[in-house]
Amino acid sequence: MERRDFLKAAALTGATAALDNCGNPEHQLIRFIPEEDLVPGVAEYKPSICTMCPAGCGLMVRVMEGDAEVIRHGEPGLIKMGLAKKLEGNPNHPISQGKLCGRGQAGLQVTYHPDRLRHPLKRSGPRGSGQYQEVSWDEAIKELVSRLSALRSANQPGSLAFLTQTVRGQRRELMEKFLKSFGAPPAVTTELFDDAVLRRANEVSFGRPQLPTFDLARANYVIAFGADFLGTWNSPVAQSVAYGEMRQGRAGVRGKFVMVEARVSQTGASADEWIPGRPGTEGILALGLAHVMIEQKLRRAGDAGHAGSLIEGWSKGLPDYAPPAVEASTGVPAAKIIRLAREMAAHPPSLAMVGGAPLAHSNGMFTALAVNGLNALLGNVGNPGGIFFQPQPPSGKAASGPPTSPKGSFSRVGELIQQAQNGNAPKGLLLYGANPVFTSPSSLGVREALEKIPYIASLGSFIDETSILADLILPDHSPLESWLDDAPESGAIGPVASLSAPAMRPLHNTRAMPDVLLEVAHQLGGEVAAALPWKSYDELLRVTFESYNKPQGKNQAAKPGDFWKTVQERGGVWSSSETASGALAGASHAPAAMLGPEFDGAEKDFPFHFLPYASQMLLDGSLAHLPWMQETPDPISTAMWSTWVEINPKAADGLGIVQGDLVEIASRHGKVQASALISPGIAPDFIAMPVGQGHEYFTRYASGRGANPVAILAPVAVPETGSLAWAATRVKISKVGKGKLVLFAGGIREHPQEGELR
Amino acid sequence: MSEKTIAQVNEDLLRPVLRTTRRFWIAVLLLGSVVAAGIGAFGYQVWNGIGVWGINRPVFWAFDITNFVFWIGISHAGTLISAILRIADAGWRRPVTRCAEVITLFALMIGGIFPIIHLGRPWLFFWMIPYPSERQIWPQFRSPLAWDFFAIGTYLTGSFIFLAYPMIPDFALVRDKVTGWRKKLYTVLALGWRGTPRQWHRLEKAMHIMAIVIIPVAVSVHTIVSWDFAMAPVPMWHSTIFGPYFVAGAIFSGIAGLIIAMAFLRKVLSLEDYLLPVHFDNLGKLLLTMCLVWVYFIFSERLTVWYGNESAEMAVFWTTQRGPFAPLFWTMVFCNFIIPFPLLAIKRFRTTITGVVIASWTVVIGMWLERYLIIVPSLSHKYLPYTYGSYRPTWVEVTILVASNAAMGLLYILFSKFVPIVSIWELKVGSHKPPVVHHRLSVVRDSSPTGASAIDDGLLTTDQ
Amino acid sequence: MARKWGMVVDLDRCTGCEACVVACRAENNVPTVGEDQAGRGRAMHWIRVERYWEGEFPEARLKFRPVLCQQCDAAPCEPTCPTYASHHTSEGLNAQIYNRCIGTRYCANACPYSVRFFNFYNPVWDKPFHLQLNPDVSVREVGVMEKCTFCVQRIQAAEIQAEAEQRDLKDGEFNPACVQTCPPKAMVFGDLNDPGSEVARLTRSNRATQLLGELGTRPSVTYFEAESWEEGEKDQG
Amino acid sequence: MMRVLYALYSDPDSAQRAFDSLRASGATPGFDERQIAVVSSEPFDGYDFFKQDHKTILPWIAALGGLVGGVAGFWFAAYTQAVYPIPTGGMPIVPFYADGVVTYELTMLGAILATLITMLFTARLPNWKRKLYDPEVSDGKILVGVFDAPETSRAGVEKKLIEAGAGGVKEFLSESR
Repeated sequence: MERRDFLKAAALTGATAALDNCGNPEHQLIRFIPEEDLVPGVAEYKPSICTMCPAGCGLMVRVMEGDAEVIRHGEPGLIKMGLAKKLEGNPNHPISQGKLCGRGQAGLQVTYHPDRLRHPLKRSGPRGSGQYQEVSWDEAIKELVSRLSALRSANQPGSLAFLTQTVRGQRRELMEKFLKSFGAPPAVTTELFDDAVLRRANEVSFGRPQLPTFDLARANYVIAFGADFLGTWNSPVAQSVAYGEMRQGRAGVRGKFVMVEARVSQTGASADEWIPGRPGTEGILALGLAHVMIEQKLRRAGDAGHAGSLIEGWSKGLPDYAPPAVEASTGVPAAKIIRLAREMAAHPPSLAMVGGAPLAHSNGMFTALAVNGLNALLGNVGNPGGIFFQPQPPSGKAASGPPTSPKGSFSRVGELIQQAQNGNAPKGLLLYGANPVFTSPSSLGVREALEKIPYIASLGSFIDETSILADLILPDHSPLESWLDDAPESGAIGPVASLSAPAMRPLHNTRAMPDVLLEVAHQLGGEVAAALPWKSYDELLRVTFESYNKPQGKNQAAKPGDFWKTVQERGGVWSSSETASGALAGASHAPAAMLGPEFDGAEKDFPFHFLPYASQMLLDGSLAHLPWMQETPDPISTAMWSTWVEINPKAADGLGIVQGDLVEIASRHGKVQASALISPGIAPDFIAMPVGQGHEYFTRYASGRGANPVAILAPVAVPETGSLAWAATRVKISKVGKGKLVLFAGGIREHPQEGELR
Repeated sequence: MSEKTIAQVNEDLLRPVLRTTRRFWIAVLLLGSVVAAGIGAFGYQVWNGIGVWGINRPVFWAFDITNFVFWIGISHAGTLISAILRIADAGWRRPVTRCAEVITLFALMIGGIFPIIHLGRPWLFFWMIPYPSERQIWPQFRSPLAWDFFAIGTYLTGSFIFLAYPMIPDFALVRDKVTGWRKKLYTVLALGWRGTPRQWHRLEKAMHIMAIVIIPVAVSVHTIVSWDFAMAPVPMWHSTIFGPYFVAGAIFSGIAGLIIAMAFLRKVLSLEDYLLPVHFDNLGKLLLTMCLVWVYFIFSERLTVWYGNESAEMAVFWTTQRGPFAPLFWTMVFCNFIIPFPLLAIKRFRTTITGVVIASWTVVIGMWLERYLIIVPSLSHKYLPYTYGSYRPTWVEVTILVASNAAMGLLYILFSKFVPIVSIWELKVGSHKPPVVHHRLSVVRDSSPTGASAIDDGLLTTDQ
Repeated sequence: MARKWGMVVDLDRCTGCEACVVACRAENNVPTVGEDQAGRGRAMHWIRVERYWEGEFPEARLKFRPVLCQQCDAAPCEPTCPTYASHHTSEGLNAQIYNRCIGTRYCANACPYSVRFFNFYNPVWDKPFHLQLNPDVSVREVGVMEKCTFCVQRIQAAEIQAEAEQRDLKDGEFNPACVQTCPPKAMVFGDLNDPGSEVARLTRSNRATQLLGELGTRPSVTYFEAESWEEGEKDQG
Repeated sequence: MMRVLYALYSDPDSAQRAFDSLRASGATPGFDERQIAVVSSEPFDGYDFFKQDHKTILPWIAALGGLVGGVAGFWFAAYTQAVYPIPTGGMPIVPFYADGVVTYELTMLGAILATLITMLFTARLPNWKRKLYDPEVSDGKILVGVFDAPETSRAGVEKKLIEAGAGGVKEFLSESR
């Protein structure tokens, strides 16, 4: 076989060499025999799964034939292969419904990224120097195995830590099985904007530790407390599709959308009514609305069902939350509160959402529970136009389902750091796409802590602030090159289990993370090998998905082979049944009295609230390495390739700051610099900055660009979950010089007045 | 004022042609190197792409088209003025016409280059030219750029011929005065001119017709240049006043250019006896008129926009009045009116050559700014405020602008090296007393020693 | 009757998420120019989401409007091109023939919507980004103007397919990349000359408005302005 | 070869005198007015001796040239548009006003070129043959002479030329008139 290939290759080489020698390096390369038969110019569409954010949209990948430079038999050459050309929404998939956001489409650039790691690497220079040398896969895996077995034989399997990006479904399962059988603690998902608080609250309120699915399409009145549900929060594509229906999808009905936040977000921009409230008082406002509804008999407490028990004194009509009191603490006029409550009650089904900043305060749990209570009072839980909890796929109870660590990732990372500082750092660390160095406040000293760990191996595809510390790198396939499965947490009403075969062959000498784990397990032998008996990841997937093959209603179960085939063609299995929501067990648990937020920093020294927010294009910075994302203008600021600081015109005047000035934002824990952007859409006592830029090492496109607001955040946690309270920091701002804004837009007013020319 | 014999005249006016000074070589060297720098800058632009300019979206035109309009404007000095003066048979024109017409020729050449070098792919400029290509695609005759091609082509041809006609007898003169290679050269250039009545009659008739034809052509050329803007739905471009506005501006800057050139020649070629203060005085009066005409036009343009108060146009309007372009705008007003007006209106200043020349310099600068202010503010403030932009030139654009001026000087110097810069025979015509008996005019004047009237008849007397 | 392609954009659905912008870039090989060039105002987005502020805090409101080539009937860009690079197709598109373009940039000046984009330099794709290029769309070289084509390559493909199968095109059978990906379904594309098509139906609606229609450009893109929520009572007290 | 007898005069009036006396003698057998040749370094409009060959149809030819140019111009624009009509989205294929510009410019060009060609042709330019000329002309002298005056009248001619105020009479062999 090898030999035949070689001969053919040789023959072709001669031909090509003779044909074209026009200086173009590609023409000097030998041509390999195509490994797949493709019709040139004809596009093939293959289902896949979007991994750019945790929403888990279903993709259709447009694959066409093209020439790629690859390495075969250790020799570089050209090969005709199927190449992913475009990502589109999978029309059958219940979450994306044929649609896809910009971030999802930029997923294509992950596969073709010039700085993607192309082969296993072993550190050759000092740690953090980024000096690596290429090693073979056998070598690399052998090394990792020896390290792990050393841990095991030293009887410290427990000191193996695993930090990962959000991973669900069978890959998660595999990870956990691996760690469990090895004797290590479960993997820690490190997300800056983790929704642990809301998951915990939903567990408390409804017995479902997961993010809800919102049935916007059938809602007539929507009030969102800080939830950027059209932009970056929860399942944006599914929510946007539903939003479109809410607005114009139903003849004669146009749902109203009210947004409560301190800075006009991309979502807030679409609101009919935009209400700035004091930070961290959203829960109080929600209960204020509930108060009015009960008091004015717009809804009977009874309607709230068991949720009525959520809040003490519910039956007493929430006496503490009378409009004047609520106005006092939230700053929202009592009259407005009354009107909103009436409107909500008058236009069922009405729906309340909470997410983002309101939950990133010391009182986040209170806020979440309060809004849950409001939803319950509105009687929309599990009902059309309300909130649903998407059933999770049956199998793998152990680790599958929503990645609800009992605690938020922040505190878990915190623990690691604690251990490190107490001198008993983990002996080994596995990294998979997690970048805690970038997504944690610098005052936490994550990097310093990680440096104390003697051995770090990364399974990721890129070198970033965290993986630059790795001693060994075993680069993963890109998602489009891998077998994938996913169990979306929310976005659909029925259960969804997505599956995708590789859409294209690997471009580089990489290996899928699950296969690496299986190989390592195999070589480790013993319990680990026993716990992970599969030869390859797709074998595991097949076993799992065949188990879903049950008679659905009247139609019989399919033949195993056929089922496996159809699942791959459709991109997963799902049912459209809405009754799947399951019973809501609610424990009686409530915040006692009105609970306000606490902030880090005294108001007189740090007059501004600091609001970091997920960048529309770069999210928490994990997409900053994609030129398409860097050059797509932010919807609000229209900025590209850079960081900006949003500040209210009046506040700016007071400080003598004008558009484009370089300003310094200082908290008790550090300072960052970026260019000022004067924006009418932010409260005068707020400073907002997008997260995403400010990478130290993250490919040629993101490195050394902009500033990272997370760095200066106060390391305070939401007590109940230990998630980072990233909205609880106070800052001061000062002008330091002339900055540079890279904006796509010129004017900001549609009809500029004489005063505001440009 | 000295009276001169024909021999002296020949001697004076042929000197620059026959004798080459060191100053000449230095000037050619300096200007030449600047022009070379400009060509280098253009090469740099072609090699790297036009991105080396400061242009952007939405300001797709800036220095390039400003220079184009500016130079086409300058070109309106010569031919148009001299044609009008010829038709009016203003005697004082005689020493002036040729150096005026030369300006036209060279300004047109330089101006005409800019639409080519401003292209994204300059090597394909010939696609604008109507020729039967194998693609069988003709230019888009609806496009003002195609109109430009025809207008400038016609004007260039016309002004060259108009300039060349009266050069023939002077070439004959040089032919008789020189020897060696020059003899051969000028024998050819003279086309075998002898000066029989037949030849004189045809020549004068042809020049008369040309003078009549070239005036509407000149007017049409700058009108069409203005239509490059007026045809596009861009705020403050899409205006009917642009035609006359541009023509007036062109003549305005043209006369200024002519005055500067004349002052230059007067000094360098020591033509003090031929280019007299009275010429500058008269041209100064013309400049004054055009100055007022220009003020009238810019005022009515601004007034109609401001009164109409259409939002998109007002955005542009305010950028120039108070916004980012205000400094340039008011500088322009200073250069085009506030400084030159008193200099030209007050006789004491106007009759000093320096006064007129200073006024001319400010006008030339002001008119360049005017073209810039027509193009950039409008483009940077089109209808949708989201697309507002701004513009900064790069060294490449500046170099090319400077080089274009150097090119003008260089061509001018070289021309005056090969051709008598004052039309000698026309000068003589002005000199000889018309026959008493056969005189057609009612007035018969003796040559009075000085003053404007002297220019008419008695600049010099033939020795008898 | 020849087809006439048109689009309706419902601003009440548009959330300004810019999925269309990325989709267009991916479909049409629109290059990224990098920070420096973007800073000089040379970023290319065949479709862009314009955002306009209204009022001041706390009444500050924001509105989005996706703007792409309006494919005007009376297109100012067309007659200005001396080489016919910018011309009108029989199906009502303002086509740009890249290899006829000599880069006068006049069309871009004449376009009131500023939706024409110029290649100030040769586009670069750091290898292996070049593998993501769509083979159905040509890559433009330096000095050439480019613009939204309503994804003419998709139009062609669909028409050829329909012809091969000897059938008429079905309404909504295919869509430009921006329309296809738009999550809130704010855009509708189709044949305006087919009275039964959804786009034709919507264009007849009383919500229909045109962008800068007063300039007489006769655009093929129709906008539905965002609606406001009627039955809101006034705050009492 | 034609033999020319000529003299040089330094002012138009004496040239006029010479011309008149020659013309007077023209009545006597020997030669007629058309054989009298004049060459000068500047035009002397108004003098009789300068009146010869004054008539010309140059203006009419210019007008004709303009007409031809205009028609050609319009045809050029209109035909290229009409022969391969490119869709204009409802605009006219042959736009009258727009084509007017090209028509106008080519009209003018036609007139200019027609004038040039006719001028050169009728003024017999260019022509580098050896023809009646004297370099002194360029110093302001006016040449008056007679082509092929019969030997019989030679003495008379010379006398007349001298009387008119010439320094002397010269002879010149010209290839043609």
